[in-house]
Amino acid sequence: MDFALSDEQRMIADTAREFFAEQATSARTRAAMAGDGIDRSLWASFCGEMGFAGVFVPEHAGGVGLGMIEFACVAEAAGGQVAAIPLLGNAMGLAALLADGGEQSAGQIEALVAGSAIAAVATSDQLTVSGERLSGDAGLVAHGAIADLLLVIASSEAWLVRSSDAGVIITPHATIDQTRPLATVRFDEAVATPLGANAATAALSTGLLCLAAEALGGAQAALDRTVAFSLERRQFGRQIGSFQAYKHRLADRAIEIEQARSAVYWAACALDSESVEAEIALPAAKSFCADAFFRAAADMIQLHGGIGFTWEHDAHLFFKRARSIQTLLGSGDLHRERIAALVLDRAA
Amino acid sequence: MDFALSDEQRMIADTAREFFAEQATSARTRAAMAGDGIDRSLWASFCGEMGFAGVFVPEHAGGVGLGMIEFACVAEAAGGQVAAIPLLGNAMGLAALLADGGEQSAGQIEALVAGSAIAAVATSDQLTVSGERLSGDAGLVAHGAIADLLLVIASSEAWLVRSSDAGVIITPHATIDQTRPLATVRFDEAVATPLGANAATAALSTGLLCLAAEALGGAQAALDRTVAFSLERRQFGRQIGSFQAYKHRLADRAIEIEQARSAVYWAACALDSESVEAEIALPAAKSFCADAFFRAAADMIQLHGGIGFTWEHDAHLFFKRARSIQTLLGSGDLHRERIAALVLDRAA
Amino acid sequence: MKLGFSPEEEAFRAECADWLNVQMQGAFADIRGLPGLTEKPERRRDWERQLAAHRWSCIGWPERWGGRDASIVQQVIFAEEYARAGAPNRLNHVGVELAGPTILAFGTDEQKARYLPGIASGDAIWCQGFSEPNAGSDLAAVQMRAELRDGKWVMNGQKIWTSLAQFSDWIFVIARTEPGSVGRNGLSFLMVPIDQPGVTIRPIEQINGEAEFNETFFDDAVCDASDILGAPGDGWRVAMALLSFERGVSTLAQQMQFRNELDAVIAAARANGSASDPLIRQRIARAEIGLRLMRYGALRMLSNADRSAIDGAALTYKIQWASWRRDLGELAMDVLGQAGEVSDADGYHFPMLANLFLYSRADTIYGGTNQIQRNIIAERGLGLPREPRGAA
Amino acid sequence: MKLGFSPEEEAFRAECADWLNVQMQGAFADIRGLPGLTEKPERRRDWERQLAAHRWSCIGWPERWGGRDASIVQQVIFAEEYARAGAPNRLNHVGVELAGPTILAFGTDEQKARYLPGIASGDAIWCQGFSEPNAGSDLAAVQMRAELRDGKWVMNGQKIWTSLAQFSDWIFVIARTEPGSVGRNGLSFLMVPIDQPGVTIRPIEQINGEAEFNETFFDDAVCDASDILGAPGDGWRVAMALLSFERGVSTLAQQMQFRNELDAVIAAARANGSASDPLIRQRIARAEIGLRLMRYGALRMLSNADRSAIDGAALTYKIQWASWRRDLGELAMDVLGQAGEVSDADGYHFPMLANLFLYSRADTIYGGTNQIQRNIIAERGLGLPREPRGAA
Repeated sequence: MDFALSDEQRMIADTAREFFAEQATSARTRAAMAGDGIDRSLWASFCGEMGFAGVFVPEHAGGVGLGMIEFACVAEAAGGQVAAIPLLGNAMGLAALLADGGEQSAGQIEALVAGSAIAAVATSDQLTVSGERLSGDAGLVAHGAIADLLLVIASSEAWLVRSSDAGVIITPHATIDQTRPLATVRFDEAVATPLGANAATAALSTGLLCLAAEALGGAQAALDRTVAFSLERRQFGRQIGSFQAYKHRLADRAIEIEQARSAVYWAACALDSESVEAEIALPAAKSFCADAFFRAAADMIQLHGGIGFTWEHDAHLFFKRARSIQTLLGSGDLHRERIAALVLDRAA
Repeated sequence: MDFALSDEQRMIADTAREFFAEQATSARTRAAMAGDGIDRSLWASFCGEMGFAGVFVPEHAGGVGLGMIEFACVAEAAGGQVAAIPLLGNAMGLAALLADGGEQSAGQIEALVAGSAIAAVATSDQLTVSGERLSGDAGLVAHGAIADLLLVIASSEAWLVRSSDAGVIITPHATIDQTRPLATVRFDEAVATPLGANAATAALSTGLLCLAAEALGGAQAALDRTVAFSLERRQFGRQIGSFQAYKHRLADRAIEIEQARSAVYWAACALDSESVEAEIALPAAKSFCADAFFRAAADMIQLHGGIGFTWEHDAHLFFKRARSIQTLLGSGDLHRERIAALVLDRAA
Repeated sequence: MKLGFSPEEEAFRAECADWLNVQMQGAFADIRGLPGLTEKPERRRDWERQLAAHRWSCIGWPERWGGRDASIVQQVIFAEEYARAGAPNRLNHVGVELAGPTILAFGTDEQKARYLPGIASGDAIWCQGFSEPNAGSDLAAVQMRAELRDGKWVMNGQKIWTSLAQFSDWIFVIARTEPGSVGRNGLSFLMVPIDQPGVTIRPIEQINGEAEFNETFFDDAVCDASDILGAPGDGWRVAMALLSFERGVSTLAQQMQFRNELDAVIAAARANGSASDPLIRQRIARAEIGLRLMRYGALRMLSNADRSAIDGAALTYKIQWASWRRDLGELAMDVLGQAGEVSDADGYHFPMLANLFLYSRADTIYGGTNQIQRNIIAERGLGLPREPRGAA
Repeated sequence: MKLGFSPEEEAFRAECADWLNVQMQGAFADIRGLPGLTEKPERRRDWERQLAAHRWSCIGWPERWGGRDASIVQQVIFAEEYARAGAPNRLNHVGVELAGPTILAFGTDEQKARYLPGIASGDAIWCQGFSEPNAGSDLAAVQMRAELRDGKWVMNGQKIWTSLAQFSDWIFVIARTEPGSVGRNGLSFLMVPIDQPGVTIRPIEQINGEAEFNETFFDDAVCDASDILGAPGDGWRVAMALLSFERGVSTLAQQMQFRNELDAVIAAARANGSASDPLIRQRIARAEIGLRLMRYGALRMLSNADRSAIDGAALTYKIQWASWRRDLGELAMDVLGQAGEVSDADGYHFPMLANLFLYSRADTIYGGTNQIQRNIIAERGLGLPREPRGAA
């Protein structure tokens, strides 16, 4: 039992934070937002020099060989800069392929670790399977328009589909969160490779942890920036951070962020130790962190006053990312209902 | 269209407020709490000298001949002092008897207006009717242990039962809100007089308005007393009311109380004008005002600090009354669900 | 206190409705139901001139100045029927509801003659220049300077959040006319023509991709020496009076828009099945209750004969509607789910409910943040001590 | 960072559990699961002496003073097993968890020898005297006076909210020992025997009808000149250090109680059918999440090697649990419905959940109100400016 980051984990977290602070600047993110929602050069460095894409991939499979705590530290840092990268699909795709463990996965794992292929994830219960072909509406897919590989999760089964396949129809949309644009994906007898039995669960668990950690990073950054602003900005002849209503509101955010941090580490530990607690820790972490982020980002706008709702200021990037994290992989209500089912409905 | 109190209505409100402020003192209320939950002398004055029990009873039936606005003003004043009186049962009983309009009602109306009989209300769907006899569990009844007459409402029908009847079994309980103690009422072939078709609806409408108005008065009083305390009490070398967190919290209560006031007047007007709006105004007023009162009373405790949770201070009287208003005649969730059904489920 | 309207009032309602419906189903059908304020400004101007031509542009004003001396109830009725007919939001809201009443209250006869006819006729659109980048909600921190030179006020400085400046002919500003003055003293209320070289307007793009607000720069901008309301140094008092007109009957027209927004949420919930989700049902019920209570709160505020008294309904109105609309935006997105986050428009433009979700974050900020509103409620409504000012 | 325990830790857990279960199913079965702190004080004393006799009374203390030099993880394990076995809340919580560690940190060897053995053995129960009627949460406003006279500190004044004073042998107080001093200066930390004519205790009845707190009056009460921790005038510093011990491993034992309370709510919901209400289900899920996050927050706080650093988990812990428990009380009542509002006890005594609903209103007040906690988090955690003090 030990619930502090190790020195090595702290170092990884610091490195990731510095990397994103330096590279994922507002200007670069905004350029990606105006384009297809990915900062390709950032993603190349992330996968290449930094090797972050393979953080939880075993060394024999070409990765760094660490665990979910370290992955969470990286995702937290990415969230702190609202980085425009396809991290969610990458991590979920890798988790699915690692769980599958088949021979055909090795090459794809390598491509995802290296960043030479981009993965995105569709979850849908509207699909029909016939042979190894999928048809139907796969719903809205984050970074779907730039993906090379589509991980498809339906009814706890997982398939892999190449987006270049003739049976894949992808329609991009203007999306509120431009750092993670959504595209509608439809299949018309698309060729699909089925993955092993645990692939869907592994991908979803990793995805929930990824979103929770990103939300934690985003919430902390929104708070930090608002605190900094409140110490600079004066109104009524005072630093606005000296007003108690302002202080208490930020204190409430800080309380939630501390809880969010406990949630992310708990969920990551539970995955690393393959504990049954994961079945409650993951929905808890995802729903709690997403809401904490949303409130922190909403307060970031509110407490910046007029400048806070302009396009020019970064507050809206956090706010929109927080909203997209709330809906991705299921709403807070849905995840809380899952927890309620575990707590209330199992035999007494 | 006019949405201000008339001079006459204002005068009634002022008179009622002065009456309760003078008579329903903390000492007298606490004496009633230690007994059976009624200040009999207060109730006698309320019905007698003041004539308040008959405020909405037509003159030909021995009342004052005014309407629901005036009744709401009186109930609001009673709530402002957490008066230990059986107002709810009295008003509901009178509304039912007036709606019934039968010959046999006249004497009972007279008794309730005069205060020579006390009414309490049971609502239950656990009763069986056989001939004109009721059997079964009538649930928890406010002021049930001191009632002479029981108005029984089940599945939109209404009956009158004398509590002295051999088939009536009443068990009083220690109750969180000692100003409105609950008793379990059971019937074993109790003789019941059926009332006319509109009696149940009239009684329930009047009951919801009564509770909403009491809650409004209670919330306003809780706020006023907390404001007064915050101007007297000093901490950290300042009036505690000068702390912005304190100010904003009280401002939030003031905002809700203004909405609660609109809700009570809206509901009263809707009843007076027999508008269909009543079907949404009454559940809206009851649920909104009860919650506003609960928060005002909870803040009264919180913002008084240590003294606020002592028995000696009156804050707990407000808090407990607020809680009992939340549950009486159905929870807030229930009333909001009724509104949702009206808004969402009727044909588009 | 009563709900419902008298036969005379119902007759007036029918008159309003008839005229408005003829317009909106005839010559102005092309702008019926037009949302926001930025589309089709020329047609909006035509429409506002048409209102004026039939004496419907400022019915609460005295007849002498183009109004109808309409009672509060009549104004309520007109506002409701205006919204019901689908008539578009008024470009000249600021002129009719804020500048006009303030000029009526503080202007000389000459000033009334100079400004009011243009407002009444729809020829002069007005906008408001109070906020500054370093002042925000704090009017006493205004820095824009004005000095009297050769019979003209010469102005230098910057205003921000001037909505609709790009369509306006006049802007009223608070400027510091006593050099070296601080706080509430030394401010004046000036009325300035916008179409001059000294005034530059720069739109501010918002969170939702639209640009309703502007920065307005004054570089040796001028107005006549007589374009001042009240005496030099009276600016604070005039500005406070003006702000008190903000809670007029137009709030009821605004509520008709809120009603449309809530109805759109309800329709979306019914369409996608979330209407059967008990959690959504509770929130829709709360929204419904909140909107109804706003209506009766506004009616209480308008029925209050003694408008000078501290009126709880009026003090709490801004934060009520702003918070309600912010919550409605969040509810709308939860009803829509992920599908609410996408649009098939070119560029960054979203349908009504998603746009509401984004734009409503501004509602709790402009015109006094929720925090400022709570200060005002606590200090003016509850009598709690004022916030101490720091050293400037 | 890891969940789970090592084999050595599991062995220690088994040792704790075995011993505790033997006690609680044997000689002390009569006080197993006893709630609160006020019932059966004599049997509680017996139990705490039994703990001491087997060196379980203060395992985190040095062996020299009756402890086991137990690691944090061992303390966590013991606290969990203690609660799991149904062992009752400790009368001498304040002595073992607050007074002891503070004496270990600030006491001379003579002082350690004078006070620690009594605490370790269970013979000396301690309580805390910080709050005063006119000081509340503001320790710097303490007015109680103490002066040195003939080798004794002579004290006059009043303390309030002294929990369990009625069962205690010693009270530590903050008193003003420099006449005329103000604020944090001139305060001293004194340790005072309670059984003397100068000390009077009056119970304070609370909202739930019980009386866990007291007023304590000092009228020429005395203690020895040496019954002072730190130097005269050092009281503020000693008190602050003491308060930092409040967030020790005993928080985990407290969480086992919270677990029982939440389980009771879950059981009630299952029993009366409200477990099928989606609104209740969401709130129970939130409560479950909140409790789990409290656990991992406490473990983060305890795992933080550098206890002197500003630690977000520690700073936010009090308001987290107090708010959680207040919300749980409201949830419990909504689960129970009207049936939760009655009791068949004589007098004003309510079952566990209703009592929780009432008593939890105190949780957000004592030990620093939620408002004070937010000040501390904003100022010490976020570095925002301190609240200005008014003129005293």
